[in-house]
Amino acid sequence: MTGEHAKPDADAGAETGNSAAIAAAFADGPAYVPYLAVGDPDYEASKAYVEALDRGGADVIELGLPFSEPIAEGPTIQGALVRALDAGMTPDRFFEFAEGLDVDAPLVCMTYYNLIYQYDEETGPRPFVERAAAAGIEGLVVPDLPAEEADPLREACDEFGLDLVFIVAPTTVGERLDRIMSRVSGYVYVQARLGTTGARDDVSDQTTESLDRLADYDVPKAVGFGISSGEHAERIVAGGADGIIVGSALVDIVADGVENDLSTEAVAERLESLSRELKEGAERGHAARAEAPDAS
Amino acid sequence: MTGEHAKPDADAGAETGNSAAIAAAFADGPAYVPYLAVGDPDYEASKAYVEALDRGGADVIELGLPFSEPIAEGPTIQGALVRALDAGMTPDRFFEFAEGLDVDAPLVCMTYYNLIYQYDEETGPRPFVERAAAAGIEGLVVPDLPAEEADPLREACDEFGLDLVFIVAPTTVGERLDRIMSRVSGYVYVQARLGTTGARDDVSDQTTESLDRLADYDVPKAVGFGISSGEHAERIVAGGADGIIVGSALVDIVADGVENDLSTEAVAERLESLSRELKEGAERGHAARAEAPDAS
Amino acid sequence: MSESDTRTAEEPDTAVPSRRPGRERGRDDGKFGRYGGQYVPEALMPAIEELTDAYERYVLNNEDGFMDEFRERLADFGGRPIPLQRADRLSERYDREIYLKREDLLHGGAHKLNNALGQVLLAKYMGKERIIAETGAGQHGTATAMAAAHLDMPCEIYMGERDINRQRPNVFRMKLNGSEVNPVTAGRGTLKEAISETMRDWATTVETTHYVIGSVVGPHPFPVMVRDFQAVISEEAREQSIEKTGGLPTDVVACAGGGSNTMGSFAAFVDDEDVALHAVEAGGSTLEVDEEAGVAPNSASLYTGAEGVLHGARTKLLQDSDGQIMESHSISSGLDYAGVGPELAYLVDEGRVNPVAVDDDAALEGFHRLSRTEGIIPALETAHAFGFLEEHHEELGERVVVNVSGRGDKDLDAAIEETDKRDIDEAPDMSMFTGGI
Amino acid sequence: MSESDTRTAEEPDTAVPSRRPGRERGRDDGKFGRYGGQYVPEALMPAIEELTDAYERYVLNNEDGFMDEFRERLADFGGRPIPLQRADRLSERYDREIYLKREDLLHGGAHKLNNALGQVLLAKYMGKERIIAETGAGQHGTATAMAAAHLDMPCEIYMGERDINRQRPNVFRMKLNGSEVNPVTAGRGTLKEAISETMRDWATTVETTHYVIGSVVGPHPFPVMVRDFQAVISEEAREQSIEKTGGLPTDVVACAGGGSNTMGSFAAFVDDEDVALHAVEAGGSTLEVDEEAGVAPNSASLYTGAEGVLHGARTKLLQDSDGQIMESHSISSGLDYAGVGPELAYLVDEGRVNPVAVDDDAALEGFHRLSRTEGIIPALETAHAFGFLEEHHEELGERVVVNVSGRGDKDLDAAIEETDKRDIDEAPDMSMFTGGI
Ligand SMILES: Cc1ncc(COP(=O)(O)O)c(C=O)c1O
Ligand SMILES: Cc1ncc(COP(=O)(O)O)c(C=O)c1O
Repeated sequence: MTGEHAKPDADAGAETGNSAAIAAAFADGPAYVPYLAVGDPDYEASKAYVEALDRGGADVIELGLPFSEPIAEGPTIQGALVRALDAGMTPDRFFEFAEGLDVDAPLVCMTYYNLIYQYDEETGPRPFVERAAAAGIEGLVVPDLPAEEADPLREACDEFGLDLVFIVAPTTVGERLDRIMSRVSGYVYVQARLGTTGARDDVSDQTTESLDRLADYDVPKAVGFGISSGEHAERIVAGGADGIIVGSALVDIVADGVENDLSTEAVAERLESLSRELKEGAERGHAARAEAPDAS
Repeated sequence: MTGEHAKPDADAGAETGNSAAIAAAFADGPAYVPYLAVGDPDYEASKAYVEALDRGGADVIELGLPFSEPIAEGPTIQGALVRALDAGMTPDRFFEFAEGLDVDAPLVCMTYYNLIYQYDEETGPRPFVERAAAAGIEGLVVPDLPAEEADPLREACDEFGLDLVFIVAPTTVGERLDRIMSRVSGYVYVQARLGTTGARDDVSDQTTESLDRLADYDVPKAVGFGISSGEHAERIVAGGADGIIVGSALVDIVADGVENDLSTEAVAERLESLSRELKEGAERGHAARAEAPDAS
Repeated sequence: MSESDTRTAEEPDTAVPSRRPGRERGRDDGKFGRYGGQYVPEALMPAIEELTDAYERYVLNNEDGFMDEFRERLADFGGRPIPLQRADRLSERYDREIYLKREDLLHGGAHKLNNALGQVLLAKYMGKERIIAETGAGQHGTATAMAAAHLDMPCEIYMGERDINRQRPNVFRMKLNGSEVNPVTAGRGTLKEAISETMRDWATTVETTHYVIGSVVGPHPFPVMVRDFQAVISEEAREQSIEKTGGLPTDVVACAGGGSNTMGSFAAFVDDEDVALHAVEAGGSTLEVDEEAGVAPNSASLYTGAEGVLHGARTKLLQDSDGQIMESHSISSGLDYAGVGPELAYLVDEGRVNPVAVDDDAALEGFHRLSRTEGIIPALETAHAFGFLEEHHEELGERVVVNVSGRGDKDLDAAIEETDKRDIDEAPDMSMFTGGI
Repeated sequence: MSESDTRTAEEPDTAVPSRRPGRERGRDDGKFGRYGGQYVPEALMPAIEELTDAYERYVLNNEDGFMDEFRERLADFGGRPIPLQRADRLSERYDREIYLKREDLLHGGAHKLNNALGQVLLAKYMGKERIIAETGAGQHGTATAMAAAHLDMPCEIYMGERDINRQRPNVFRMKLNGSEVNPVTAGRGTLKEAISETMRDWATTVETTHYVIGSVVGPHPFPVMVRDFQAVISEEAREQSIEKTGGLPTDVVACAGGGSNTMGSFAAFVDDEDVALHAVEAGGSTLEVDEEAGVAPNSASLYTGAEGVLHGARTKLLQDSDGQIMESHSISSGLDYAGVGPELAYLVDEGRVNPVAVDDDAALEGFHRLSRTEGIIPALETAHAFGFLEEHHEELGERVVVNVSGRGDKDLDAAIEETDKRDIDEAPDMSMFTGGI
């Protein structure tokens, strides 16, 4: 392994990963990290939607590469992945998609391990990572890959300069937490609550506890699962998060567009506008935290 | 027991039962014994049919009192019994029917033991036999009553002067045959072949063997099961039978009348004519036997 | 011969088996007090005599190791021994120990195979080449078809045409096992007619054919023979009760149609006078009868029937005052028979067996209760025994054995249809099943 | 301490059990060579760790007498031991000894209860208050619902909406046993989606809920735990074979869907190197795949699949070249799964297990053959093993054990539909059943 992964008690602000762009995204102020399933509901519209996120202020964009058995997703994102698959999305098309995007934010690919593992004749994660790097992807999130099984992928990411983001659940403590945090880079995905993805509008106690538990690890903490409004984002960042990850609330807009047969432009506009709201919320939260006397 | 029942080696021609009329029916020449289900297809028509049998030359008439589970009958007679039951035939109506008949031939009631057993509040066969005697019935045939279970009925028959006819199958031999023949009176019903009732047109070897086996018992031997034509009757009597019992072939005519909606008169005429044919056949057979040098 | 003296001295302690007259009853003459006998057409008597002889030789005297082979096949093919299971939740509910004799686990899903396998094997020992049987709901038919396939015997099953249409899965199972299914169109096309029709076939084919009757009914030796084959239920249960609980049960409960599972469940306990025996009949919709139509809307022949002669035996029957057999009715087609085994009629008259009737509603509730609380879906026949338990448990002793005579997979359609008509607490939400599966 | 010296001297002879590494495989780390592992969302890891701990304590170390209670309940509620039956007519047909391990006689009608009962009991020992499970054809769902009713545990079963419509009798059985059945509308509404959905439920409810997975699949410790619960099949069969025949079988044959009856049938024989082990997969209509449509018209993941990660484990899968899981197909819905247990994948790579595929036609013929010649109507899953026997018996040794993993009552409709499409020698005349039962 060549990357310098998150270590407790490392100097705050030190580079925690391979991607300078991702590090930069978290460096100045809170990061807004939106997620969309690529190819939902089709290639062209999806491109417009992702670009709208960028215009709306995305600091990092998570691109979902659809897998047929997305065991970590709630019904909303599941539905998006099925739409994308039905519209013909494949790993190769995904990389083309990434290459063709006109966005500023660094891209992170979120997918399941089997697609990474199977990408080439030569099984193992390396070919996928190589291709991802070539397509301009700067990081990976793999929800079904536990730290224990991640070393081959970690190595490939280090070789090609990608970050490997891990998810930390409210129940992740002790040794397991160390094991994960010794392998994470770029940012850690803090799961706001137990369960799968899906938009909700309260802030969970579990989030605060998770952030407390992670305080000593030198890596940006992005909180996700269920964030749906600017206010919501504000409270989470005020609570100590370095960024917010938003998926289902955005996917809901895409789904609504499909259901009501809205124009690509109309949907893109709504995505951009919710993005702006979320980003501003996060910034308000950050400001509040800076003012608070006990902020670290 | 007061009757003198069939005994091997008793004097030929001695009285074998309680009914003088039945004895007489077999005394001069072969007896033609037709069977019909009483009440088939209804009370009035049935009456006309039975009287037609009488006109056709019946020496004894077997009247079937329908039981709901006629386990010894083939489909033809079963069908007749169901028709009669559906038209409301009961033991009491049966006795009325017998009382109202205008016939010369003595009447034998053929039914199943449960109807005999259940006839009155006081269970046991006596009340039924008493009522039968009052209605002019001179004998009973009970296909599901084996000799071993017959003593109470035998006693009642003796008390009221009825004959009790037993069926002997091709497979009835040795001790069983003795047991039956020590209880039979009137005539013995020689089952022409294995199986249940139903019209067929060949003569079975089993018949000849049965008649041989019975030769030493001093009781008229009436052969039944499957006799359907004059020629058939002739052969059976020529083979040594003292009488022929004909059921299904006659019931077929009734069934045909029902199916084709024929008039009671037309059906009665056919019954009378078949009866005549059967009776004449039997007489030809008898004559042939008298001429044959080895006839007993 | 001085040695034999020594042996004799020891014998009284060990060699004299406790006399069990209840187990012997009827074996010699087919009579149970006033009941039993052989009321069959003369043409069947030789077959009945041949069978009686074979029964004595093979079943009673284990000639040629018949009983050994029977028991071995019951074990290997049938799955015996069958457990006696403590029903934890019912025990709690009724505040006494409830044990279940799990005949539902026997191959085919009911106790019926004990008898069918015994008779088909006997037919083989007798040199018969063909098997016939009647069936109503199809349980005895499927058991016989299985046994016949297992023992490579051609088999024909008589079944009323109406029953064929109501029980198509069982018809299919019999055919899968290679049996012919002969529709009986005579009469009303149900079990009674099928029995009569099978007897007719037998009367023409006695030399080559054995008739496998489906319960402890019919002429001698069927009632004793079927009881002896089914007695394995209570032989096992008695031993298992002693082993598991240190003693005999206070009560044994079994449903009664023809009475084969009933007699099977009672046989080994008949001489244990402290063990109460409860025969649960189908009370149908009501115990009243419609004399006019010749219909009893129940099949409680022990409880309400009168003495009479049916299908070869004197026993208790449902009949009208003329002696015509009534059409019986029950929610469970396997209990839907107008007669009952003659030995049960006798034991009821003697006061040894307690006859009880449980109506359709209570049986259906029992069906749902056992399914939901114990994870065992019983046959609707069996469910009557659980209806009894619910209604009468307070009158029972502290340790009750209930025979689970069969499983309910065959009854799912009927359960849906009947549950739909009622409002049953323990039933699941039925909305998606209305109109059948 | 001089006594201990004496004891030590005797120990080598008696106290060292023969090492059976095959039985231990995977217990410590969930790895079978390259296969196995725990590829699950982080949120599930604590549950998986808790379960691993419980597995070690209760299953491996019999803490609180867990295994004793499990075995007792399997005996009393499930009906174990289950016979190993000599199949006389098949033995003659194939000119070798054919023995049948009769899991079809287990309560519920398939081997599935061994696992379901073990896991529901384990959940109780772990203090869980709720059970969830996925089901495809409904066999695992019904087994779990039965076990949950028996042990008084609230239970919810996830089932694809399409499967619900195809398997209504099983849905009804689950509901009769008091379980909720949750329709899964996501994706294509079949088993794969139901598994994913159950994992999602578990991810939100880990603290109170145990997920009873239905085969030797999923993340560690499921594959070893389910194998250990199902191993009772081969533990019994091995003993019974020695007892009945004086030796081990030459071959053991079992069908493979997820592989739980397969591993259960093989476990005790894995270290007996002379016993050949045959895992029979569903060859469907053809072994070719339609890459374009993402459909494999078979479910032969051992025979044709490639390494990949599905539902928490690395194993052999049916997938397209991108790694998307294919829709699998089989005449038997219980074999219709795109993955297989990781231990089987390992044993196949090692050459210890012989993977074979039997197509729909041969399986259906096997279904009819066993029904007709042995009086046992097998599940369509099981029928694949008999298709293998017909096609490959000449390559087998002199004593073959075939696991009859389940009975076919659940498959009557499918058997009619599929038989209608074909011309099968051993099938009965189907004319009256065309169009279903
Ligand atoms: C499960 C079950 N129990 C009971 C019966 C009633 O028969 P018997 O009284 O002879 O045991 C039947 C008959 O089909 C049955 O299937
Ligand atoms: C009878 C039967 N056999 C086999 C299987 C396949 O499952 P497994 O391979 O896990 O034993 C099933 C699954 O439902 C089944 O019902």
